[in-house]
Amino acid sequence: MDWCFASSRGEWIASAVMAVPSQLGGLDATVPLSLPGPAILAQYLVFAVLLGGIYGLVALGLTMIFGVMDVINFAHGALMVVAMYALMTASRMSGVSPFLLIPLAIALLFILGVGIYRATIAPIIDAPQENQLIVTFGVLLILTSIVQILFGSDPQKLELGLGSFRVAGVFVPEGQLYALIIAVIALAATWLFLQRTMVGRAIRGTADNRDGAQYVGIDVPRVDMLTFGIGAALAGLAGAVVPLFQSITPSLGDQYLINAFVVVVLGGLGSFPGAFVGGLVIGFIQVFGLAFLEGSTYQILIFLVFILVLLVRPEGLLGGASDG
Amino acid sequence: MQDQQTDRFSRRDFVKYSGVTGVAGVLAGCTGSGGDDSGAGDGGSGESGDSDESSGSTETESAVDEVVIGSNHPLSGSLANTGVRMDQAVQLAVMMKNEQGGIESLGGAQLRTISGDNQGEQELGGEVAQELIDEGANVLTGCYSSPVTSAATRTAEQEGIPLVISVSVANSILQDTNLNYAYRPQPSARRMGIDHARLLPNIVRDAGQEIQTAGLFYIDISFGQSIRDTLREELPANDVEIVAEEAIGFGDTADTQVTNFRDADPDAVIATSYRAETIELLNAMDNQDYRPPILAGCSNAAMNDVSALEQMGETAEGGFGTNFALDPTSSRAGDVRTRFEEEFDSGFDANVAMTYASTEVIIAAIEEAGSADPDDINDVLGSITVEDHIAAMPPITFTENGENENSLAPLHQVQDLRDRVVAPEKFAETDPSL
Amino acid sequence: MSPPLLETDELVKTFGSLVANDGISLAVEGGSIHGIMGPNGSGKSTFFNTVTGFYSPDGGAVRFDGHDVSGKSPDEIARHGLGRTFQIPSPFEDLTVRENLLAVFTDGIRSGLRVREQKRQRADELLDLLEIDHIAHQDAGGISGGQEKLVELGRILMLEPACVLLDEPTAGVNPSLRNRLLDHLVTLNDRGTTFVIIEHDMRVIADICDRVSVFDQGEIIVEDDFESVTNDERVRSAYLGGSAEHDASLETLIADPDPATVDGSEPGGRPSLGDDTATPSTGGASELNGTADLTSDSTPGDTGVTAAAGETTPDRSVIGGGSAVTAATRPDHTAESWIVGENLTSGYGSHRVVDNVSVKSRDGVTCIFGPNGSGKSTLLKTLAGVVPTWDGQIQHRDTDITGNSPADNVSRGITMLPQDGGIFGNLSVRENLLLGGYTVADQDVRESRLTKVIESFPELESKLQSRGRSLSGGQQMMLSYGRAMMTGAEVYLLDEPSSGLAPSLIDQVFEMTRRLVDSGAQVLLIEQNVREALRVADYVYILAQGQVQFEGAPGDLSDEDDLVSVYLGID
Amino acid sequence: MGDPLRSAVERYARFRTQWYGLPTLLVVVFSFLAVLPMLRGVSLLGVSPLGWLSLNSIILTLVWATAAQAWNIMSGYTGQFSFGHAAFFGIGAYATILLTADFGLSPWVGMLIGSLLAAGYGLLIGVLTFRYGLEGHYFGLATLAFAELLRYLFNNLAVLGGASGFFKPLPREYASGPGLAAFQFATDLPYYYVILGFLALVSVVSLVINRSQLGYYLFAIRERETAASAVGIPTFRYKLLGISVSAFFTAWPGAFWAMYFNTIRPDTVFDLLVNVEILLPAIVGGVGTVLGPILGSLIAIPASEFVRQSFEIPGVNNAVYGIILIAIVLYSPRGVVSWPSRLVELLRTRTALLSDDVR
Repeated sequence: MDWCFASSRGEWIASAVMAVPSQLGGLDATVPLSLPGPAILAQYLVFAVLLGGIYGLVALGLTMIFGVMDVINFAHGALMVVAMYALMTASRMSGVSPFLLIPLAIALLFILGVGIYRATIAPIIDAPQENQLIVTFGVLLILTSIVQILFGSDPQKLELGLGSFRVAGVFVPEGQLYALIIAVIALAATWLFLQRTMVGRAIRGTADNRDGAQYVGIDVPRVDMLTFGIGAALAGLAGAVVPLFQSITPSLGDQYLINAFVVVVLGGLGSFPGAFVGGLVIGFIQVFGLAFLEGSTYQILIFLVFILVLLVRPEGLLGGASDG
Repeated sequence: MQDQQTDRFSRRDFVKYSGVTGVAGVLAGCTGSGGDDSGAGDGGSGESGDSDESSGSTETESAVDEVVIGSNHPLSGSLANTGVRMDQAVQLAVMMKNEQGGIESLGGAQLRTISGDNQGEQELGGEVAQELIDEGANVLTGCYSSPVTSAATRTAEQEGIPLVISVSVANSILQDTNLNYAYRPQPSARRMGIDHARLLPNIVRDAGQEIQTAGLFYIDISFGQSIRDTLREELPANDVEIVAEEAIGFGDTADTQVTNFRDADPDAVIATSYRAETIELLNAMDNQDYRPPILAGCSNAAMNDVSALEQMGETAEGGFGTNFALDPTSSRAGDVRTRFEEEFDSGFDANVAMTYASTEVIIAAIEEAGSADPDDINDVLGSITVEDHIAAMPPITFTENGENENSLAPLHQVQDLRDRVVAPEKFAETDPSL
Repeated sequence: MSPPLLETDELVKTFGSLVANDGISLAVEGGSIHGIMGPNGSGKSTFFNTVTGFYSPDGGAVRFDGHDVSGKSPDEIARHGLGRTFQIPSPFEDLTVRENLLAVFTDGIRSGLRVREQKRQRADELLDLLEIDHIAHQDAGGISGGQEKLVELGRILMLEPACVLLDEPTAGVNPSLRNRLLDHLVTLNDRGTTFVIIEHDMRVIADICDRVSVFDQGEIIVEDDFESVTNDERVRSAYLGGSAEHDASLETLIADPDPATVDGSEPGGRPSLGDDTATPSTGGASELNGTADLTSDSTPGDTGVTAAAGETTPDRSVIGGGSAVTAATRPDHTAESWIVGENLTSGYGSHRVVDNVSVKSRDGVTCIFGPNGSGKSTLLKTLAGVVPTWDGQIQHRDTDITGNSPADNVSRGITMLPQDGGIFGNLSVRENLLLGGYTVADQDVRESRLTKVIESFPELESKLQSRGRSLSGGQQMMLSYGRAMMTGAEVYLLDEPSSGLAPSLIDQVFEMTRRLVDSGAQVLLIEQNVREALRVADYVYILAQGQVQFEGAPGDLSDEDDLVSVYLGID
Repeated sequence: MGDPLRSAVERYARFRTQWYGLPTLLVVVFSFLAVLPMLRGVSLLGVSPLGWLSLNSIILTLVWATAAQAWNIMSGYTGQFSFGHAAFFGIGAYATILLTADFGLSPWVGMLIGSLLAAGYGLLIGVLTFRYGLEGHYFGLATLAFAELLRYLFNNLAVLGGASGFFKPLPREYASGPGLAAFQFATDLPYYYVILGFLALVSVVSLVINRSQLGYYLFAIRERETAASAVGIPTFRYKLLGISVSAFFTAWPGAFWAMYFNTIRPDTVFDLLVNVEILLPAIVGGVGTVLGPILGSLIAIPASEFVRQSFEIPGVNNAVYGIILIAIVLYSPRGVVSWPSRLVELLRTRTALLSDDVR
């Protein structure tokens, strides 16, 4: 797409929709808008990056399934929740550090993902998209209910005794930092897997050209199954790092899910680096929106940006870089 | 307790699977309500009840042997953790009354609880109320989440069954409506804000400390916003300026909000949120090595809940909270708390205490009415004064619109990771430490 | 003389670097039937799409009935009275045939809820006229391909258009239905409707067209009446393949092996590429070396072929050399057939596309010819397992593989090259090639094959890290060949590998095909470039309407006119 | 044994193809719905088979049936899958209650204005998304974003009630008392018939569109948009019409919701799940059909209710509901309305097999 064209259209929409937040600003009378000091700004920046990284990690599995199979996995958040509670329970029962149990959560979720694929997605992979959406929604209901019944809805916290680092007056919470590091490692590992292994290439090939894939002998249904499994495993990884910095509830997955949708579309369907770019965009909007806008107004901004990107660049910020 | 539950479910299952509407329960309800308007909303119950004569006749004869309280709480869904304990509070109050010999004025009639799960869904508020009424509830209590409570009041009003709200803070449930069958012993959101804005500055200033500025931390839903709105009015009226307002959504962390507080540096941070968000707030404060001179919660159940306090740890120590609470000066209240913790092995927090107190109001009304007839009970509720209850508030008595005239949200302080009432003096169990 | 009804002026349409329409100026007289011919990929359909507003032109203008309609939306243009049909029929499947006609936007913006009586009458008339009234109440999703064409024609006629552009209206239509359809067109034309028709079937053009334009590579190369056009050699070259000498008879093409280049490679055993365990240095590899030899043996003229399109003389010797290899094996038709399809029937949805066809692969190249829509691609896809077999049996080396998945078949050594090449556009060339060896478990085998494929296609070597879609059309075709070779198949099913390629590249395609044969594989090849294909063909099937019309050695098609008549449908 | 069944089914199949087939079925369904509240009390041999259905739950069934019916006009007929109809539902609810509470307008007027506002918002969404050629998942996600946008807008604007939303005003504040004019009733039964009336109206609209010139245009767009524009249908304009009409009627059940329950909030009427609840009956019943949304709702919601009442463990009902949902979508992707025709197929093939055996 011609960029000039896109951006001029974008400006037009931007000017049309920006009328709304400026009115909101008018109501924002209680908190005067003054720029805080550099230390505070740096603090915001750190939080934005940390939050963005985690959002990126949360979106990885979703974008993978979306990109390869063209399925919107509504159960993504619920899969995260399963991993959170699995990790918590395993850690409490065994007394082993939760960091060491993360692979366990990933493996469990991979198996769960493969099971879900075989039971629900495989039979209707060629059906209309809305049917797949409803089916994953059904899975969401089932998983969330089971977790709720087993663990109750009390918020639970993993007692890790993690604190924070202080660097030049800026606090870096350990939990989030580790989560971010794990996220980056996960990104790198998944990226390497997809780039450097035959299976990874097969997955990318299938995402690129499902027809072409079968002509070179790629068993497409098998790749789908694997993709769903890996997508679920990535949800598991994301879920497993959340208890490092946050108290968990069975409904926590829903909160992450909506953000993950936004991130996936912002970054571009199926694009891994895009997921992190999208995550960072949302992280920045959320942190700075909370800092300078009233209430949860920043959410409005997130959805405006989301709609804007959908309209002028539906392939996402990093997706489908065209050569034209 | 366990037996009772099994019994309850098995009877209900029979209802479900056989398809017989209401069976015995309906008849109990019919007789109880004098049969005047119970048929209005439900064409089926009468006929099917008639067809089941054996159970019907026994129930009719023994109607005064038993009074049924319907407990309508979220037993599943995201509010279930509190909802289940609130339901247990109702059961405990009933259990203890029965142990003392039942309703005296009815010749020792036993009380029975039937429970319904509204899942915290507005659609189910009225539905579950109706089911409970159909199953024979003579009086109702519930429902925690305000839209659910609101839906339940409608059904209660239609069916002419009194509803004594256990916990539900939204002002408008009673204040914007014209209900004849709904009562709320607990302070409304507005009442809590007013009490908090008055009691907190007073106690701080009495101790010779300053409180000129405050930052509000609230969950950005109805509950948080309505307390925020009251505090916006009432804090300045008590010479406290609001210098920061920070919202939090479900499932968010509170890092940015705490940075904002650090930046604004208020004398007090007042949190109005659920347990998870309050834990996030204190966690973020720990992470940023920040603790406001005064930390307070307004209508914040986390500040009254032992397990939550333990999760929050030292940062919570010394924090203040305004919420309905157990009367620390009453030894009976202490007994109830101990009994509850033994019986159900879970925390007796403010919501649970308030539910217990509401059930006490119901029991007192039944006792005073000497009748299981909902209208009789309702008449009594309109004029009752309940002095003997476990909540830290003066005698409960209702105004025209069903609000408790003397509702009070006392101020308590976290000391040794337990919540202790420190104001007003009448209920104070200990002195504040500042 | 009245101005033309439809006129394009230097119309240009590009897709990225591909110029699909390069300044097309065409005038269609009102009341005429104008034919458009041209090989696949010559820009005919793009022209239709640009004229009717589905693509916005990158230059030039379209005038219709005195108005400039360039840049208008398709529905506006349709309402102006310029209708069109699609090459692939697109009925509204969930509507009945009659409802398909009623869904046409006839009443302008005023059209409300009620379907007007006039409109119903017109629909019924058209159903009658086109003789599809008996299926009026069937869902359009369940009718035959020919009926779909009629429905689509009827649908557009509902608009009472002044001019209709028909995109291959008779492709895939059985002869009796086709004749009826043509009769209808003539009748309608007599009543005043102007038609522009894209058609491969020369008989259609001959029978009904007043004027014919021939497209090649996005340009009009000839425009005249049918007689003159068919006698124009440029048309023959464009149509049957550009590299053949004008006066070379088929006999010379087929039976003129040049023994000089026969280098002794003997196809027959399973080729080394298909043998996962074979090490590159063993005897099996010599066949591949044979390929390499052939490349190295080739005279400087060889590069000339690649570079200079249409230069006929140097080109022939090489192609001749290629066919010589296969020609040496030609008499031996008793050799084993590795893949055998017996009485195959298959299709899509309720459409029967392949109807009781039996084919076999043979040593060398087995060509499948046939007009568009005759079921060639579907037949190959059925053999490959991509399209499920409804009836009949497929065997590979005496093993029943009916119902196998495409992946199973690739593992067995049966590889298909889809028409578009099927490459992975977002993956690098190297990755494309590596994925070709996906079914090869041993990494060493895969790597050594990769080396050989790159040797065979030196042009790809510098592009190994580029994305597949950044390659030129010819390079993409090389890539898909290379990728197919990576599977190490012994049977290759090639679906029009030359389609959409510039003539200069078509030679390469045949060279690549020949290399596959040289490596010992059996090849089933679908081709539009009949002349070219016949040079490499060892056996020929001709398909029409989903059935085999002819099968035999290419020598049996000794006369070009015979071939043309069967292939192009001139009686 | 198969024969009488088969001939009955065949007769039904023939009946369905007649022009009066669908209207007749609709009349049957609505007659059933009209007496449903009474049927709940009918007992056979001491057992009342529908006794477990509460009035409240069948009211909700019809609320979602109406919303699904309206959703279907756009997503089912023009094929543009919306995942954000909660926006229109919420606008209907808010306009009705806000105009009544703050301006003393009749709720009916409020509902009408709300419907127009919803249609306007639908038009805005349509103009933006269709102009930019969004389709499939992208269109669905865009509509979701437009709905979520409203949720947070209402949540953050005090003039729109903030997170606390609005309380239904008392009937005497704007009317003479409860009754049809006030859109408020003392008991539930009148509410039932009001929402039944809404459903009937929207169904008639849907049926009329389904059978009309307009319907053909919409279906043509759904089936193949390029071909539709090739036969002159201004697809952009008709997609806009589809979304506006659909939005207009989706506001009705929203308005009803507001007047039936006491209170509305952003997180009750704009909730993510509302989007699902709106489209679910149509998917269960059969997308793009007039009967589908009604039948789907009549199955999905009472099933959920039955499950809720039948299980002892709180919360299990959601899991079971999820299983039912998956089962229906997996085994009947064209919805419940396709069951009779599938039965026909089944019987035909069975008979064919049988006769083969005989031979």
